[in-house]
Amino acid sequence: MRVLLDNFSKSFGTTKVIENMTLEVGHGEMLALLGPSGCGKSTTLFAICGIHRPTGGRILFGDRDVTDLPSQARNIGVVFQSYALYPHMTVAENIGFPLKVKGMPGEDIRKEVDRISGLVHIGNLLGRRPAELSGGQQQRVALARALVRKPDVLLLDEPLANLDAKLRLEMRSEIRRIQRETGITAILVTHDQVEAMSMCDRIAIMKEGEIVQIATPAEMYNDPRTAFVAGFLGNPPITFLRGVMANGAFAIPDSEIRVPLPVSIAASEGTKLMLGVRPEHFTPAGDIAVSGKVTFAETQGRENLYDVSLDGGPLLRSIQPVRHDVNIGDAVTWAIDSKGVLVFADDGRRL
Amino acid sequence: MRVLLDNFSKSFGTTKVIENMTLEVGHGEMLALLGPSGCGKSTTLFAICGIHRPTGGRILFGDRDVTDLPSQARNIGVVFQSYALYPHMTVAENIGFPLKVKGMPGEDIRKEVDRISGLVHIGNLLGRRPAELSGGQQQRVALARALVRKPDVLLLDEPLANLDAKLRLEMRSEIRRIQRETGITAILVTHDQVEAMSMCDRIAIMKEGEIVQIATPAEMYNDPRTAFVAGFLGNPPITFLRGVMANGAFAIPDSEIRVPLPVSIAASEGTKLMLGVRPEHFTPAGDIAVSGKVTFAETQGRENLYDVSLDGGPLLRSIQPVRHDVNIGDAVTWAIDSKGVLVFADDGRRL
Amino acid sequence: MKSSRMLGLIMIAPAAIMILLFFLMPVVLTGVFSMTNMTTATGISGGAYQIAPHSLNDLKSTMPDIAEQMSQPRYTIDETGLKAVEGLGLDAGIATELRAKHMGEVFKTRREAERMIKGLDQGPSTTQVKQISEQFNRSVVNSRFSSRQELFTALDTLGFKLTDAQKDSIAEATYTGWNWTTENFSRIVSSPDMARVLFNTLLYVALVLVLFNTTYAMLLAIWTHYMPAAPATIFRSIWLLPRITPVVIYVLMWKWLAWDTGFISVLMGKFGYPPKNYLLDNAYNAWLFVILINGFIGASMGMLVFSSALKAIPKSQFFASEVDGASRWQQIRYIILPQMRWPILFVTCYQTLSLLASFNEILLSTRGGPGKATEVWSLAAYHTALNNYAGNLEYGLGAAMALVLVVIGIVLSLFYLRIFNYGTLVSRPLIED
Amino acid sequence: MAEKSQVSANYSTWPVILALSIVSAPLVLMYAYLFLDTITDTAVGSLIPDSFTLRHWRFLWETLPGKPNIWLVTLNTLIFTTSVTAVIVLVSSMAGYVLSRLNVPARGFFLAGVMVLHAFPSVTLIIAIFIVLQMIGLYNSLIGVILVKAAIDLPLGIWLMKGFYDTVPWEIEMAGVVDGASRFRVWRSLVLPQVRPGIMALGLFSFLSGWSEFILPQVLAPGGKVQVLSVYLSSLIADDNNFDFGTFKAVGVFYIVPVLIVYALFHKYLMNIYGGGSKG
Amino acid sequence: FAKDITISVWAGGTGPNDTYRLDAIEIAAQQLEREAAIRGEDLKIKVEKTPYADWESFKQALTLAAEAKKAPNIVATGHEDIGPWSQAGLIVPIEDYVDLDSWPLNGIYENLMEIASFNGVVYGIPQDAESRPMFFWKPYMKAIGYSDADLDALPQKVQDGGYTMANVLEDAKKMQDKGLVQPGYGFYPRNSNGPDYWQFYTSFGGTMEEDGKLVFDKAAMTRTYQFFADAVKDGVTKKNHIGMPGDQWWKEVATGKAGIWHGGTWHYARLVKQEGLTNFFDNVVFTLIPAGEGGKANTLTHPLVYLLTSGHEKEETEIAAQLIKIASEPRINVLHAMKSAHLGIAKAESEIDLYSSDRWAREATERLLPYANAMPNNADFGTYWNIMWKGLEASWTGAKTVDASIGDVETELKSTLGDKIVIR
Ligand SMILES: Nc1ncnc2c1ncn2[C@@H]1O[C@H](COP(=O)(O)OP(=O)(O)OP(=O)(O)O)[C@@H](O)[C@H]1O
Ligand SMILES: Nc1ncnc2c1ncn2[C@@H]1O[C@H](COP(=O)(O)OP(=O)(O)OP(=O)(O)O)[C@@H](O)[C@H]1O
Ligand SMILES: [Mg+2]
Ligand SMILES: [Mg+2]
Ligand SMILES: O=P([O-])([O-])[O-]
Repeated sequence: MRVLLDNFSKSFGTTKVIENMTLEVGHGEMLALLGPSGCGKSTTLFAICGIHRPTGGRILFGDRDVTDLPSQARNIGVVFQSYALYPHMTVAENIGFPLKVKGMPGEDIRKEVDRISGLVHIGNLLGRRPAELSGGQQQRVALARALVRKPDVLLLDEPLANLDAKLRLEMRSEIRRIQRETGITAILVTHDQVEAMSMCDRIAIMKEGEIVQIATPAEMYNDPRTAFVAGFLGNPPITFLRGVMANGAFAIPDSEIRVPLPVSIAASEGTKLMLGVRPEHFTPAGDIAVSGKVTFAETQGRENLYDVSLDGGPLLRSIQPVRHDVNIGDAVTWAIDSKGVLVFADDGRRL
Repeated sequence: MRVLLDNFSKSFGTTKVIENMTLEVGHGEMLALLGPSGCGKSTTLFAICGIHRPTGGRILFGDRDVTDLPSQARNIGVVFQSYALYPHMTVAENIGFPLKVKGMPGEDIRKEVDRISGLVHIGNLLGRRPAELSGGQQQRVALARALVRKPDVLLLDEPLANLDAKLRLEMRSEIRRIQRETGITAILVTHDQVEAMSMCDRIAIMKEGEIVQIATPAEMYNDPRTAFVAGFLGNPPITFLRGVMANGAFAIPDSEIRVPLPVSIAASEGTKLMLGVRPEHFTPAGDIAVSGKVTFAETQGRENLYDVSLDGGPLLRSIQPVRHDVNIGDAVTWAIDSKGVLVFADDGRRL
Repeated sequence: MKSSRMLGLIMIAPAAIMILLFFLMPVVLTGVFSMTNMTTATGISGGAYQIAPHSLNDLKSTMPDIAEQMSQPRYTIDETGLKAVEGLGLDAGIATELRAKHMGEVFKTRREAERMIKGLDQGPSTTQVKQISEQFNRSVVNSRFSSRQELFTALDTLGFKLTDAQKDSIAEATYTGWNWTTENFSRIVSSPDMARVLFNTLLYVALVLVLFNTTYAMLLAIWTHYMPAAPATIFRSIWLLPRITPVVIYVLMWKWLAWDTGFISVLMGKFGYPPKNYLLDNAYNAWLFVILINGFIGASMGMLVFSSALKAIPKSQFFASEVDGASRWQQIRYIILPQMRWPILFVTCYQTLSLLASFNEILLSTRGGPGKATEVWSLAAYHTALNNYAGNLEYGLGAAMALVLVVIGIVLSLFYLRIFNYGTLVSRPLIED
Repeated sequence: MAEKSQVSANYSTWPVILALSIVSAPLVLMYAYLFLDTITDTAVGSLIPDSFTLRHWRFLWETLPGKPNIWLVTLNTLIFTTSVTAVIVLVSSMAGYVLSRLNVPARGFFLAGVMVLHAFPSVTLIIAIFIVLQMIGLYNSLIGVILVKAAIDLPLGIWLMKGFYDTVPWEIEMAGVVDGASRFRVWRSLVLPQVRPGIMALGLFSFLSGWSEFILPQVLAPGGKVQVLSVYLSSLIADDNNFDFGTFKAVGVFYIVPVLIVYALFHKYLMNIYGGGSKG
Repeated sequence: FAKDITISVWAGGTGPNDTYRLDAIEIAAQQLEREAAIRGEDLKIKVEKTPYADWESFKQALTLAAEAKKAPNIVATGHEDIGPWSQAGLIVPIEDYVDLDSWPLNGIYENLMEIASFNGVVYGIPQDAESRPMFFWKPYMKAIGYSDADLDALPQKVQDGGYTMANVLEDAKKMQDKGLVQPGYGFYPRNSNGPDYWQFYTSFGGTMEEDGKLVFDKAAMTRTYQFFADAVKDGVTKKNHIGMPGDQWWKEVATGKAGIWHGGTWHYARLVKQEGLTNFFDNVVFTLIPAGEGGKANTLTHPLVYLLTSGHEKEETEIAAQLIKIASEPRINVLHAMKSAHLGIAKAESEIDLYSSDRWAREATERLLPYANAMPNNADFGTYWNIMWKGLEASWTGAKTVDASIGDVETELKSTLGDKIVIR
């Protein structure tokens, strides 16, 4: 089912949170709403599921205008950030609740619950209460509860925020698998970029109530429209160098660093620029050699992360397969991969 | 200051949590206590800081036996998982509290607070209350409070668990930097392996109240003593293949997969074995080709993660730089790097 | 000793001492009183022996002569008395004149003796008259003796020859203090009204508790929960008013509503019904109002507890259930109520005990009437034992009646505490020092 | 965060407002008339006042014959009530802490015992309390009365405070001892500030209770001559000759007002008693 | 030599009109100081006055204070407290300190002095007197056929037994039947429990105490209960009359809503001063409580008495006794009588202008006081009373039949008072 936010606005009292947002999520698509805390992600979700009423605009499910429909009539499944499991009910009762309030006979509920709990691999936990479950199990119960009523739209509000790294990894693939299998339209709210990139067909990046860019993960990663977007995606994060346009190249004043820029970048001489260099594009294998001193190093198992303070002050980050020959304080000369650099205007626009 | 747990045991009523653990942390060293939930990490820490009394054994700081000393007399700094900031005090008051209870004059406290808050970069927040701080800022306040009394030992109980991924990354390096700068002995409790590996000099991996292995991060990663340890470290996690010893090679029955094993591994023919293959050791570049079907794929920005279901059922995981030519369902033939594989006995012991 | 335990003992000491002094000891003392016939007349701290005509009434049937003799006042002008008068240091002429003119005279009352003394030439002042007449008092009527010993010594000097058995009955009859007895309990058991009163009490506690202190309080909490903050606060304040209004005023307002000149009467008058006293018209009405009056006060405590418990349920659970399709009723039924077990138990327990002990509202509204229709145990205790128009409060009986209440209270509390799963309420300290 | 105090849009609020308005109507009506009666004169059998008068409020600016000055009485009441409140809050907040956190023998028994004692109707205790007071030499002293009144309200106070302490994270205390503070210091500087809502709620409860106390000061400290408002109030209808309902009601309203003010200031803390009270 | 002495005095049930209960002692103190001065003594008496508005807390406070030996020197309380308080040793006989044969004590009505005695000992001095008449609303009496002359003669007729309780019900019924008063307003008794109800028992021939023993006269009590049951049955009295609010009762009585009612002599002050019934004598006739079957017309007085408490220095008590004596002088006592609309305690009081010029005081004293009974000073009377009242309420409201009530009362009296009460 397609979901369309048409010129949607929402304010609380005098606080305008969202103004004239238009967003379309295609049928069966999984879209991530990504953005910093307080940018309006949850607000958007709450409007879609009907807990808050928009102060302007319309919300359409397929071609049906649901703007004034109460939640109960929208047929949506929601996984809340805190799961919002009912602590006094068993897992089975939690999952069966949406069916029970529909008045479905107990026998049918049991069947449905069995089916869906199998899908999320918690069939063996049905008799427990939420307090007796681990975070990941709770999360799957919440997911099962959201799915059991065969919703038209699935909304996930930071469903993984409470999990530890390992569980997170597992749940990412699980949710995606289920969403694919059931072919449901889903919106995932998160502020974790890895989550957004790994799980979704498209990502919408929000900032202060507005959508800054909407694209596929790869597009978003490779072709960010602003420095904000570029900084938001990538782990370890991108580093920026500040400089000016000098003879068709990016130059950092008072330093020898020159990065030739593609001709497509039409900036007049002396314009202030920002050069984004992702850690994987600053390695021994690049084409523009730069020297500096290692100020920080950490092992992450199969890879090492280095912060390199360039001559002249600016910092570049590098990620490389594990090596043992570089330590903090060492002088290194590594190279920027000129094909990987992203060029931004001083105000953050991508050039 | 050296910290020594000598034959330390702890039970709660009839529940034995730790039995006869011996652990030494060297002066200025940062040690990670890593392990699954409930294994006794916090219990160990609580004993070190004197909140719990050991039921057996001794605790030594340097050469001083502190076993029966109350917390107040131990001179330790602790950063709790929830930070445990005093919500009714400002940041400055929070940090200054340990000095205040010592009876230090107000003027001196102010100086110390200024110094330490500079160290953790929160000098500009001194007037705020904890509720007005972001998670990362709160974390730094907690750290400052732990450090301000110049403790002999710094204990960190999952200090990063509440932070989002990006902040976590930043704080990791920050804590490490400060620990290095102050040269304090530190113990970090965590269940996040990346955290443990990236921050600490050595890691102790615990399981059910016992220390399974204690080693440097690289050693631990490359030379795990058990399958449990191997599975615990590594992101994405290692995958295991189950098979038997057949002609000096690892073989999966009913499949063509054969992995030659080093002669050092002395296992009789037909012994059940587990082969651990880390995702970075299953790529197009390995030496033992294996075919399978991609069952899951996700982009993580600069890398892609694939789950490959081998003919015959077992699953291998692969991590590779971004590529666009492989999709879910595709048949691939990639190769295991035989130098990277880890061989375990059926009971999990490394061979 | 561990420092935290020491600190604990010190910090709990004020509460422990206060409760010991002003709760526990009084309760124990009340238990003691209940085994006595203590009244205003017997005093609290002990008695004396007083040969008063009233106290001799009982003896008149068993030993009429002695009783008669003892209860006669007698003033005899004799040598002993005159010696004593001389010793008073008054004008010497007084004794002389008495000896000369009145030796051997006997007066039946003190007043007569004093009239004589006043008529003496010396003209003693009133104070002196009293002093002098006292010296000639040859009876023990109305004198108080602090011990049995003194009483019988005095009787001895007056020449009473008494057997031990007679002494015992005299001592018993003339003792003014209280005695040990179990009679209070047998009185309670034998009183024709007590079963009825006990039933009333249970009815009262159960109805108010179920209808108002819990159900209606819950209704208030839920209603205000579904409201925006401002009206919710207003309604909560309105329902808190009965609790903070002095009960005399509060009950008066109900009378204003229900009396024959009250609001209901006037209103019904407009429809042609003659005015009547709706409050006391019949037992059913009285019960209705008793329950309303108490219920309106009682609802506020539950309302506060339930409201804050409701507030403690994470909002997301409400959102989730709405998204799951629950109607308002289903939300209440399946999400709110099941999670209110604890607060409901607490309120039930606390309010049961409060209700058992409360009677003021009933006293001021129906006084237990009409008839004894709305008399409850604590009110009966008050009525029979602690509110005596004629000034003689029956402390012993009152204590016995209160004790019954306490026993009921203890049984119920133990029952509730069991349900509360009391053991889980006190958890082991996590800091071991 | 998403969990704002916003009501969801899925249920309309007017049905509940309407329902509650209907059941609250009698109460509102009674209070409205109570107030109206203090500033008007109304004929018997009528509901509409005939004339406005401030006669009943005279007591505010002139001392009624045979009565003490109302402001003096109010001051007395205030002093009495605040003292009682202070004692209850102090004692309960210490005892509650011990019951919640410190390792003292027989804690559980104490807690249960306190609850059970509450079943005793306090009027019936007055004689026994008198004996105890006399024994310890506090009969006929205001301090004695304040202690007695406070003791009677202690059960609720201790339970309430214990519940609040239970909600304070142990970590705060752990941090405190690790930072070198003694347990007492931890209680005073770190834990006590966390239970402020509890202290407020308890303070409010105690204030309400103390404010309405009637019999204790009269009977247990007769020499103190502490006329409190409740006594002043009931003296207005004490007997046939001195029956003045208008003034009685006006004094009643006057009596409620301070409590309402206190309530208005602190009601949000009352909403937290579940923090609280019942979880034990 | 100089002497400073503090005399404390408490009075129960003391509202703004009754302050002379305390003030009289103060006036007496001045008098005594002057007398002392003439004798050449420098006596300074400080009087500490404590009024209690209600009875309940007053009595509790006083008994406890006395137990603690902290009682005031003088208390003014109902005479019925003499029994229990003297037994408990809380009070001392005043006759030990004053000469009863001297003025003004020898001028006090003999029956009042009797009421202040117990065990043949005079414990207190009457502080005031009152009595409780039957009131008739003149216009309605006329409307049912009484002439002015009839009404003027009514008090005498009642006294002679020519007009009885049966007539009360009859006339009340007539008033109602004629529509002069609403149903239930024909006979409009006191709205609460009170000593008044004993005077009906006595008017039906009952005796409260004989030879120091309480008496329960079953027949008389049956007639008493029956009278109220009949009144309810006839519809002239409301079944739920007891417990109605006082202000309503007053307003109704003062505005002629009730036909016949009873109350205390002090009601006059309230009706005239507070309720605005200024033309009292035009509207109201008052008489003794008429005789019932088997009894005589009578009324009840419930005086307050000054008592001396125990546990003080002898000298203090002596002075306190002197003060009581002086306060009982007609000139001083009349202030209380007139301000609070009570009756005088001595014949001489009637001769004081303030008193004699007051028609009400004069007529009420003459008409009522000589025929006044009082409740006995007996520690067990309260128990008797509670049980009696319970029975009366039960038969009044119809909760029990009269016979059943009497039966229950008898049972309960036997079980609680045993042989302390004579049942006949
Ligand atoms: N009920 C409300 N009343 C007033 N302001 C609100 C309300 N709900 C949200 N806001 C404000 O709207 C803005 C957006 O909030 P929202 O919860 O949608 O953020 P978010 O993107 O979900 O953030 P987070 O990642 O922290 O969950 C915030 O500034 C928030 O303070
Ligand atoms: N006070 C206690 N009483 C009884 N058992 C306890 C107590 N504290 C901890 N335990 C038990 O001891 C074991 C170890 O607990 P501990 O808190 O040390 O685990 P942990 O390794 O810190 O786990 P996590 O990662 O979840 O924090 C657990 O099984 C726990 O249930
Ligand atoms: Mg959000
Ligand atoms: Mg832990
Ligand atoms: O109660 P009384 O005023 O009638 O004595």
